[in-house]
Amino acid sequence: MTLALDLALCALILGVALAAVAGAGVFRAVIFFITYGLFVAIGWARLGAYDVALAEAAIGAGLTGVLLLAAHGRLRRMQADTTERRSPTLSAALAGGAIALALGWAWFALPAPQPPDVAQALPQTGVGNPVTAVLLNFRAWDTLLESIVLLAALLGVWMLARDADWNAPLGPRYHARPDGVLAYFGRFLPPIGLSFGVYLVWAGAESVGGAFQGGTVLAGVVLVAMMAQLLRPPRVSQAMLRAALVLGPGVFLLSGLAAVGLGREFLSLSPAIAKSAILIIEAALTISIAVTLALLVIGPAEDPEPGR
Amino acid sequence: MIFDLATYVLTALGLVFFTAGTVGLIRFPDTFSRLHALTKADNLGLGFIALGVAFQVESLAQIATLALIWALALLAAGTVAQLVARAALTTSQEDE
Amino acid sequence: MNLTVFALTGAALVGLGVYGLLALPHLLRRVIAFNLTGSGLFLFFGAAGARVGVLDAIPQALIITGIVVALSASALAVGLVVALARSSGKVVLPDEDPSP
Amino acid sequence: MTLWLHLVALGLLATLAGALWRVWRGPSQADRMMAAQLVGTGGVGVLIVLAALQDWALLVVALALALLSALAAVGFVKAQTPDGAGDPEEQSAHHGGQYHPAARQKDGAT
Amino acid sequence: MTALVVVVTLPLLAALAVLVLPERARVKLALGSVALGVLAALMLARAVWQDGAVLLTLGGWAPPLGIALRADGLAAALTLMSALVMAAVALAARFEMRTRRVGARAAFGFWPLMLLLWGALNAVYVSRDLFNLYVGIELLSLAAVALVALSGTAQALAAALRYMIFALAGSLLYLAGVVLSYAAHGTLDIGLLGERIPAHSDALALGLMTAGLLAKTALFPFHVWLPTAHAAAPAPASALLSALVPKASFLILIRLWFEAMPDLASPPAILMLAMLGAVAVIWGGILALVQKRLKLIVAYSTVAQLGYLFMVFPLAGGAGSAQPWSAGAWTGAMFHALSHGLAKAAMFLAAGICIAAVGSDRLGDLRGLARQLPMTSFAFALAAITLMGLPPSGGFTAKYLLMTSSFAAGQWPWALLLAGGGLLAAAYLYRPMAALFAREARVTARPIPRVWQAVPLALAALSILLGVLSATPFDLLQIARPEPAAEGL
Repeated sequence: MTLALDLALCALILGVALAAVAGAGVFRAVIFFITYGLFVAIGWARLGAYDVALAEAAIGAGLTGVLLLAAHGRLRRMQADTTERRSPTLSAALAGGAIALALGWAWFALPAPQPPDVAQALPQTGVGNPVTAVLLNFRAWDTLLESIVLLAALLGVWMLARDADWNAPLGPRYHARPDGVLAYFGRFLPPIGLSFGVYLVWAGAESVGGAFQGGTVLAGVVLVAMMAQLLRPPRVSQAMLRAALVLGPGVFLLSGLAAVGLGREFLSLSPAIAKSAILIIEAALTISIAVTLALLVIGPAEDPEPGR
Repeated sequence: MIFDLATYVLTALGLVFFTAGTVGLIRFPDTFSRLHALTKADNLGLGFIALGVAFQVESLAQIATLALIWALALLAAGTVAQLVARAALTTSQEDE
Repeated sequence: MNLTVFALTGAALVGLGVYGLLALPHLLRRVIAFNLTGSGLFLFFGAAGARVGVLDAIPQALIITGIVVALSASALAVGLVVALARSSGKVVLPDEDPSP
Repeated sequence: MTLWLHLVALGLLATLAGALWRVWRGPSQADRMMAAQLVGTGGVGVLIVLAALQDWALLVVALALALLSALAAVGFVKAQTPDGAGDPEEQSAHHGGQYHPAARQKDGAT
Repeated sequence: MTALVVVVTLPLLAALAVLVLPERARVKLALGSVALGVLAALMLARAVWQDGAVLLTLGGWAPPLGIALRADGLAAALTLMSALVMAAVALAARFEMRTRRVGARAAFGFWPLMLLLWGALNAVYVSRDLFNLYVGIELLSLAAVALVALSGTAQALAAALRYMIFALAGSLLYLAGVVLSYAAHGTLDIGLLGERIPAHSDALALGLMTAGLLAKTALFPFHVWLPTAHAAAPAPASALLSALVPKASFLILIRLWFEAMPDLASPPAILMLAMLGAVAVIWGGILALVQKRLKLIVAYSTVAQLGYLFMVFPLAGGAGSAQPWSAGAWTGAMFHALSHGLAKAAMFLAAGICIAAVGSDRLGDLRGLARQLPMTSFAFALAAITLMGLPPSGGFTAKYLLMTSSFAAGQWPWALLLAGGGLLAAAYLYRPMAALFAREARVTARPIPRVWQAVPLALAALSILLGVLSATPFDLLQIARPEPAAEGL
């Protein structure tokens, strides 16, 4: 029975992906990609990777979807030229087929080694969720670099503003009818989203959740609030904004260096304080991730009416 | 035992509503009637599924979460349906 | 058996994504194809990590990191596509080779 | 009970496949988006059922999905308005609550 | 150990600080951090010199659970070279990336992006973990793409997008190999992978990772993105992109083929890599020969020069690794990476000065510029000497080492390639030099501050000095050099 369920799920995943790649029309591809994220999240749930399912649901089905929808809308309004050049379809199909076959073959050829024993070292990490332990303790350097990757992407997106728009607020000038359902939704959702996001960060230490998932939910809240015109889009020059962006990576880096100052290894957390240290780092990271992700989605500074 | 029975009945009902919604989505002739049929059906469907599953929970917090999920889905679906209908009204067109 | 289903789905997704990345001219669709490839790879990784019974925590953490990195890259790529369309009016890459 | 819940999940997935047909078929963007919305709701349903089957922690995933799929739909609505940042209600208010053919223009080209 | 921590964290901290501190502190802070960075790199090199490779297990968790950093001689040398290039670029950017010249947007963005790029480079140089390397090269690629797009023109955006597509495809291929490695061996650590029990999937994993890294290193036939991208960026950014960025992915290739999976370096695979390198040398040279813009000539020369690096595979890899000539070949290739980095950065910074002086980099517009910009033209000439591989430059030492090993190995075609590539470099670099040193002066150049002019000269001089004082870097590169593969015999 579980096999039937998994087969059906995988068939849906593949079908939706095929539709996103092969179907005509960009909008259709975008919508199929959004549903794709949803099915993959269910797939992760089936695999028992609940933290990944959460990340995929929040990012794959949520934020990436908004990002692509907004971009599609902009391209449509620009009436951009999509005249297609002939593409090397056959060689692309061969490359794709070859890599799929190679990976499929590898699956049956892979030995099954014993993975590193996370459970044994878990008591010294200060957290009960092994995924959080890996992210914030065992492989903290990855997570630190990753939070900086987000920042680099945001800087890159900011650099795409026109010079004349540089001092304008970021993203589109969202507006909504003050007594309309959108504004109502925008007022109703943030309290729930905010508490849920904070819950995810706090709960992530012991069960499903974590800074990235919580940060993504909070980014969604920020986006809804902006779209409902409850939150003004910031400008690049705002000091508070920049402080929020660097807070997480900064706290993470400095706490790692503090360990060096105390004569321990870089990024090490002594078991006695690990739990509180991780919560502080995660709280700071969550703020930065939420702000960075929301700003990544709304895009660079733009002046809707240039020349005014 | 009686709880299990409730789960069977309620989830089955939920499934029926979801199916009805999908059939409406496929069969109804125009965007607005599809929209209309859809929002009713999937909200009820999700509600029955959540209610059915609620008879299996281990703690009150889980019931609260289920209720929250349903409330959120209701609110989101209502808002979105209204907005999409408006958007379709003002900009409705064959796409691509 | 169930894991094999997921792993092979992942492999097929990677193939599909690579095809899309190479063959689709519309740049937004290439971004989608990139995301499909990445997530197929992660699915394969997840299935491989689950072979020891419960899912190994290290692949899960790596996949979460990978998802966030893929989102960052997608956001920058989408931004570039929109900026290119704004300044050149095109959503496909111009034929290359700059005038020498 | 386990068997039944599996069947429910399978049934839900089957109805979602039906909704996907509408995403494929369209014809309008609103049709596709609403069908995707149904897929989202159904996905939340599947996760709730899986929560009962596997682990109650999955309810958190269902909640996140419910929260963020609404976001995608709001993003869609925004992108549909003429300046990509408006509110359909506001728009119709501008036009006296009436359907206004002028807003129809230049949307055919995607 | 402290030096290693400073080397990896300082650029990142500086990038964060540049973002929060007010505008007037920005350049000062960047310059200060670069100066500190050179100092830290020197300290690291000294530590490696005195006590051998510096090892750091992050968080106190040894692999396979945690991530290890390790600075061997090669990593220390690359770190130092990068710090020097960064210092030069920062000094030049102080003049070139002013708000008055490039606008507030680019003047703001350049500094944090430069520092992030630097942080990514250092992280990649010393990381021993395949997935951590993935995150590192993603950071590197995103910062590099953003730098390419910095000027905001349609051309720059198209070049950035093309670069981005190659970089993304490369990352995915690399990641696929990483996934297979972990799935087969339960570890991501390069050292532990070196001691693994071989699995059937290893060849596929190595192949995927190599293909991805070749796309990022812009080896022929994946070079098509490089010239437009490097030419579209502002000159200080081009210097970073051309001199340093490809070295990071090349270093990962070295780690894979010499340390993680040396047993898989079969003769056909090695020959394939070397042949691609050889084609790159010839094809890049020919394309550089027909360009009319200075920056494009320099960019195509990068395509050609990167090809030499791959001579390391036939001469020091696989079965050759246990041979007496392998040390020379390996060191020669690494010498080439170092001297090319210094010389190429000098060339791009010189090109930036030319553009600032006459507003164009078409060769026809640069005629006779040597009279007005003698220091810059001389810097270009010195850098050209290194790229041609003439004595006494670092490029000469590199080619000498590679050539003697190819004779010792009896693989004379590579020696022929080295000589031919040198002649080709002389030919394509002759044209800009002939223009610069032409008798008639066509245009009047805007005055350029002497400090700015001195920057590329200093870098070019360093690339020559690398050859004159080659003994110390030679010995540094030998420290903790990958052991010959036992099975290669």
